Amino acid sequence: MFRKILIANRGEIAVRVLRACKEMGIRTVAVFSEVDRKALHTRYADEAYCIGPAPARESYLVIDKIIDAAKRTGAEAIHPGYGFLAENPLFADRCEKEKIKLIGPSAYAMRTMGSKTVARKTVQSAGVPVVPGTVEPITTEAEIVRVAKEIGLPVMLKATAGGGGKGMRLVREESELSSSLRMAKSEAKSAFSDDSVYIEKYIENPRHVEIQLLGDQHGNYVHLCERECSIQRRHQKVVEESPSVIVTPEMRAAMGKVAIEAARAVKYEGAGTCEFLVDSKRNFYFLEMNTRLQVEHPVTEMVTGVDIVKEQIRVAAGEKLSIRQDDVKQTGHAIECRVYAEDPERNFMPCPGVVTSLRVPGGPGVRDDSGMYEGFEIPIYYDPIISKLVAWGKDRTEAIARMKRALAEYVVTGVKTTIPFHIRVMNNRHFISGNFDTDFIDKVFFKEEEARELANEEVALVTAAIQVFTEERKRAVAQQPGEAAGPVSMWKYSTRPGIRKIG
Amino acid sequence: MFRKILIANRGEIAVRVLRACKEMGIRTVAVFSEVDRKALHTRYADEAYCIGPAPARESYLVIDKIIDAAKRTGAEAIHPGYGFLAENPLFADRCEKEKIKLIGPSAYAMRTMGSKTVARKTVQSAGVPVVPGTVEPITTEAEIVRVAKEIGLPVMLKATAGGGGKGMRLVREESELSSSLRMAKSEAKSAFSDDSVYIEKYIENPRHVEIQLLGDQHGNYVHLCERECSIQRRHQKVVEESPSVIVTPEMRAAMGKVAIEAARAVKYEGAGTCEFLVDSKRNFYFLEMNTRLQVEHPVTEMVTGVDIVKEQIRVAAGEKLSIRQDDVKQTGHAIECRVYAEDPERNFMPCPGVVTSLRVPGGPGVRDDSGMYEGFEIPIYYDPIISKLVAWGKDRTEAIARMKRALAEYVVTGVKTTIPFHIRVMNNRHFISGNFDTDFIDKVFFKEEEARELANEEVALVTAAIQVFTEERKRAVAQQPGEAAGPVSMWKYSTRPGIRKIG
Amino acid sequence: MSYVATIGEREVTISVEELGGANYKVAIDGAEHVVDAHQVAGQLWSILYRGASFVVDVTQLPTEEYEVLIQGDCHKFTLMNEQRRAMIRAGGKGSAGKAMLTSPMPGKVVKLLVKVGQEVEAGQGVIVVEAMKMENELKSALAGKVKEIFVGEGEVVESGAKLLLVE
Amino acid sequence: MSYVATIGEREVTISVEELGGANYKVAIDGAEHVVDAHQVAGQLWSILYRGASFVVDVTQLPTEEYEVLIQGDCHKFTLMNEQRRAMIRAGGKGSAGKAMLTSPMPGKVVKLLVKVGQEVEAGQGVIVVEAMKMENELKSALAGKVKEIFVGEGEVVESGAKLLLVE
Repeated sequence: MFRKILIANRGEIAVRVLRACKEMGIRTVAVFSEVDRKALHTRYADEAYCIGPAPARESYLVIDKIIDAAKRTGAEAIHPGYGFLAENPLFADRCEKEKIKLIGPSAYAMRTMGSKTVARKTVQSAGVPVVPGTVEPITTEAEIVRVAKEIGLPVMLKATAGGGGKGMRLVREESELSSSLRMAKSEAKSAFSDDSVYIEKYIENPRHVEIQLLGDQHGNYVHLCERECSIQRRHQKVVEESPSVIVTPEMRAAMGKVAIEAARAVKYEGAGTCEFLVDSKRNFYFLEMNTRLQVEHPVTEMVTGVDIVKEQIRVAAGEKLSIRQDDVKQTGHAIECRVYAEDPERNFMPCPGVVTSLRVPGGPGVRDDSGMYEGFEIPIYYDPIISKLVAWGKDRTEAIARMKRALAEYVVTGVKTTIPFHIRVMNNRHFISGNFDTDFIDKVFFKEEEARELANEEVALVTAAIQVFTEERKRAVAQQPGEAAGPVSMWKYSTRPGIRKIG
Repeated sequence: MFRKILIANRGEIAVRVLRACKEMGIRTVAVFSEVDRKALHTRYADEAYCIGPAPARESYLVIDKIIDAAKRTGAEAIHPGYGFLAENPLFADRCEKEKIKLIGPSAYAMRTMGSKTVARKTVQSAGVPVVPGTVEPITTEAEIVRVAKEIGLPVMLKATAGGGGKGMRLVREESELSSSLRMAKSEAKSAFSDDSVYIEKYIENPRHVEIQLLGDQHGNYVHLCERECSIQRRHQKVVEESPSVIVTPEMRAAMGKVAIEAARAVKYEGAGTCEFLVDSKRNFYFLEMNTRLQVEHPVTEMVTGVDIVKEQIRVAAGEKLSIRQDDVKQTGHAIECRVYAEDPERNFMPCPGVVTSLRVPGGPGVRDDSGMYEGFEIPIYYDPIISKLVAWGKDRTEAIARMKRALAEYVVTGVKTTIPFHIRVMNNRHFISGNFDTDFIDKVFFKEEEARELANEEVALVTAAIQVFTEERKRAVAQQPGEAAGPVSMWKYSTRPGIRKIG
Repeated sequence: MSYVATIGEREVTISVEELGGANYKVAIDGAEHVVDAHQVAGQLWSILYRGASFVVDVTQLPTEEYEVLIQGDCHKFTLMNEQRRAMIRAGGKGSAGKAMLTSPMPGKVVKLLVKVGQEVEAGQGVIVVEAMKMENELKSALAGKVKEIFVGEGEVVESGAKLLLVE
Repeated sequence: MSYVATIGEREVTISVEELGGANYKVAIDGAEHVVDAHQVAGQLWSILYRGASFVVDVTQLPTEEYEVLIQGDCHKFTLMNEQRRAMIRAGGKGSAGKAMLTSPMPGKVVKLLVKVGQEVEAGQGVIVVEAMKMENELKSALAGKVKEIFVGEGEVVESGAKLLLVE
């Protein structure tokens, strides 16, 4: 087993990997950008090295700097988390050259599956149904217009190197094609240092179901059943669950079998995910394979009891998978809500700032994978995910009830978060009945929720008035000469500090 | 199902019950003493009523006040938690008279099992082996000396109404008998308003194993397997786990069967626990039955997936048990560490005070059942338990590793806690190998751990010196005329507030 | 003391009188109640009001705006005492026919889509601001001419920073 | 600036010099290192020291005592700068042959087991203090005569309160 692992990531996923290493008795190295000196992952690791300025292109995405940190610290392996270099075959090549084990699949598997166009070809030739679209990246405006006419609108533009909704644009009108192409390419460039974009037919009302896979270096594969990720906003997953309400045991077995075949085709090693679109007749189409740990892996961990990160590490060290397919059981139901620093009342505008107070939910069946702390200044440079809240219940009803309870306990002040949004999703009748697709949030939910009145307005007003009243009185007392200033104020961060100006 | 439940308790257990009610959609009523106005349970409930001054005898133990609050709020049921009125048959009688459902067994079952002397007679007549000792309470010094001689030292003095180590004294020397009797009676009086004490032969090197039971009003019973609670300090459980390393499947079945027979003998309803002493030959002896929810119930919840508090509530409402014996499976391993506001470096002296900062562990497999918050002033009046940390792993090794990781993340400042003690237990070779008995902590652990050197002393000194250095510099800057006072201090609670003087 | 809260278009008057022991007599638009209000820490309050218990987080923004969090709902309003409100009423209002576009978040200006002097339509994209790896095309609130641009491409801006004036 | 820490019987000298950018040159008993020390919030520090990362919680007690928490271990010591230490050294020491018993915790005096003037042995129980439902029998540190009792039965005492003097 490795004695020391470097984690080439930040935020909640870096903390997640660090926790697995600690539990395995492996020494850890964090890398951090200049704005992340006080971040949780920096503090949590056994060693921590600064790798440059805030923008990811100057720190977390610079292969040389990561490799240098690994060599300086004697790390034998690197865990890339998700995003950043996680699916970059150049990084995999470089690690191999430097004889540092990258915890993940081979560069070959990354190239095949990472380029979504090649992946489509590969699995298609193995008989897996895929969504109609191009296999070559699109670069010019003329080309996109031509292909869109060919396969018919609506279409989806996707970054070839993409994932996590970055560099993705849905286009319904021909007039939007060129501006959407520009935006998608620009976002793809910024997120993945690669502006290749391809095009796919957009399937109406699909559900997004994916299969979690594990493979070792000895040709063993297991799947850990499915996750449903249809609750998306702007094509980005926001709520995930396992099991899916639409997946039958037969369908689960069939999807699992296909997913393992796809993995076997590239001698896949480590944790990966095959994503499928499922139409209203429960036909499933291969969408893409993610050759990394996913944001939503905790829901699978909670229903199967398998620690996916530890399996990744063991497999990377050459061990055989510790579980066989027969050992895998889905027990109960788990739901994850991604907490973003975004303002749900202002069209999910990113909302960086300082977390002035933080109260985290506890009690039975609740898991919080967080990258924040009280006093944390959420940087503007990175993905706005600040935490993932996961609830387990013996069935979906209990999981939803528990999630509602946990969300109500979860208080973050100083920045806006998606917590209020999630509470509304958990209370939504369509979500509760399991009746939704990937367009549900953007098309149905917001229309229904728009007119909603807030509860307890009277209490809000009264409390604010009392707070102002007590402050005014304190000030009045303090101004009276010869009198004591009153008890020591317990106030902290009583005004919201502004965002530090960056040079 | 009930529409409204009153929780006649405080601290972590009140919060635990409140969470279950929230998840079931039941409205909740908290009762609080004057020092608990800002306590977590007061804030967390839908309604909250003050029931008097801080001492429990003037608030949480006053039946009239609890009943009055229930009637005023229209609560249909009362959950007593553990301690306080939880095993008081007078309270059960009163609830029945007032037609308020007490969530727990009947007054008859409480009387039979609650008086440990009667309980011993009852189960003995059902063929269950019990520990030798008296069946009548002891009151005079002469009597205790006589009985101690009869059954032979060492003996254990126990409060008839007792539980949780309160009113318990081990006596090895005849000379200690009278002072121990006085202490035990006084503690029993203070904790249970009943100073009856009985005497039992003390079994050397026993392990403490207990069976969690559930019964409904329709004569159905299940057991949720065992918990091992041998890690005790001064006869009080501090670490619990499930499963027990010494319990074989046959033994589990036998103990479960006996426990269910004991419950059936008193038509037991709700959640209860049969405690056994297990000697080095794996013979087990009935010790007592606790007719309430136990502190350590979360470890059972984590390995069985059963929400014991919800089952209590459903059963109290007349529903049948939602599980049968065949449904009960122990999956993985769970460990609980009780976090007390005590100083492990000063012989576990209670350490009330203000929690000046609090960072709670997160991530996979960790559950925190807490009654504290940042700024919480731990009252001197009640049990010093402030939180229960529970870790689940796929096996005992993973559970221990995870608990170590979680304990290292758990930071409480302002008061001393037992967290450092638990870290040392988790690292102790005897604990890891499963080789311990109920005397382990007091007899073996402390001797071994005494000489332990603290790690990282250099870092501690350097950090404190830098803190003093920066403060001195800030003060120097502030004293220079005409200069700005520097950045706003982020310090909060920079000195430890003293304990409020009580009249 | 009397306060006026403004929620969207509505105005609500709240009076507060201290009764001692963390109890207050409040009246909302005339309806009186006694509130038991304990400040737990900083902006966190425990409120017993009309038979119910509430946990309330009050955040005061630099202006007299408040964001109040109760059970996951965020209430936004301005609140000030009556004297201060009278003072402000005496002052002027903002100018009409102009639209100042400000940045709704801290971020980086990625692209200016218009130039000074250019005619724009209402809803036309005028500037792209990136924050947290998402690009956001900001649109003009009204039709008119770009009067002034306050930022350049590549510039990092704070939330509320002036970006562009359309007249 | 130079500081002296006292841990039990040992003394350690620590010098601190600021290098800027949250870096400090420190020397412990002469051995020099550069420390990267960021104050995260209040008493919480993130320390990079000799190639390793530490999270450190520093609590200053009302005296010059410090309790420093690192990875679950609590380090206790006094620390002061050299001038202040020289000042204190110039002052006197506590008197010998007397033992002041103070309460190790806040609590309630349940029972006095001795009277003024009574002879006690070292280790003899003299007073019972209850806190959090546990009774704690406090013992005399030395043999001698009870000179004075400062509390009565039923009285609530703070941590560190004088209880009883044995001479």
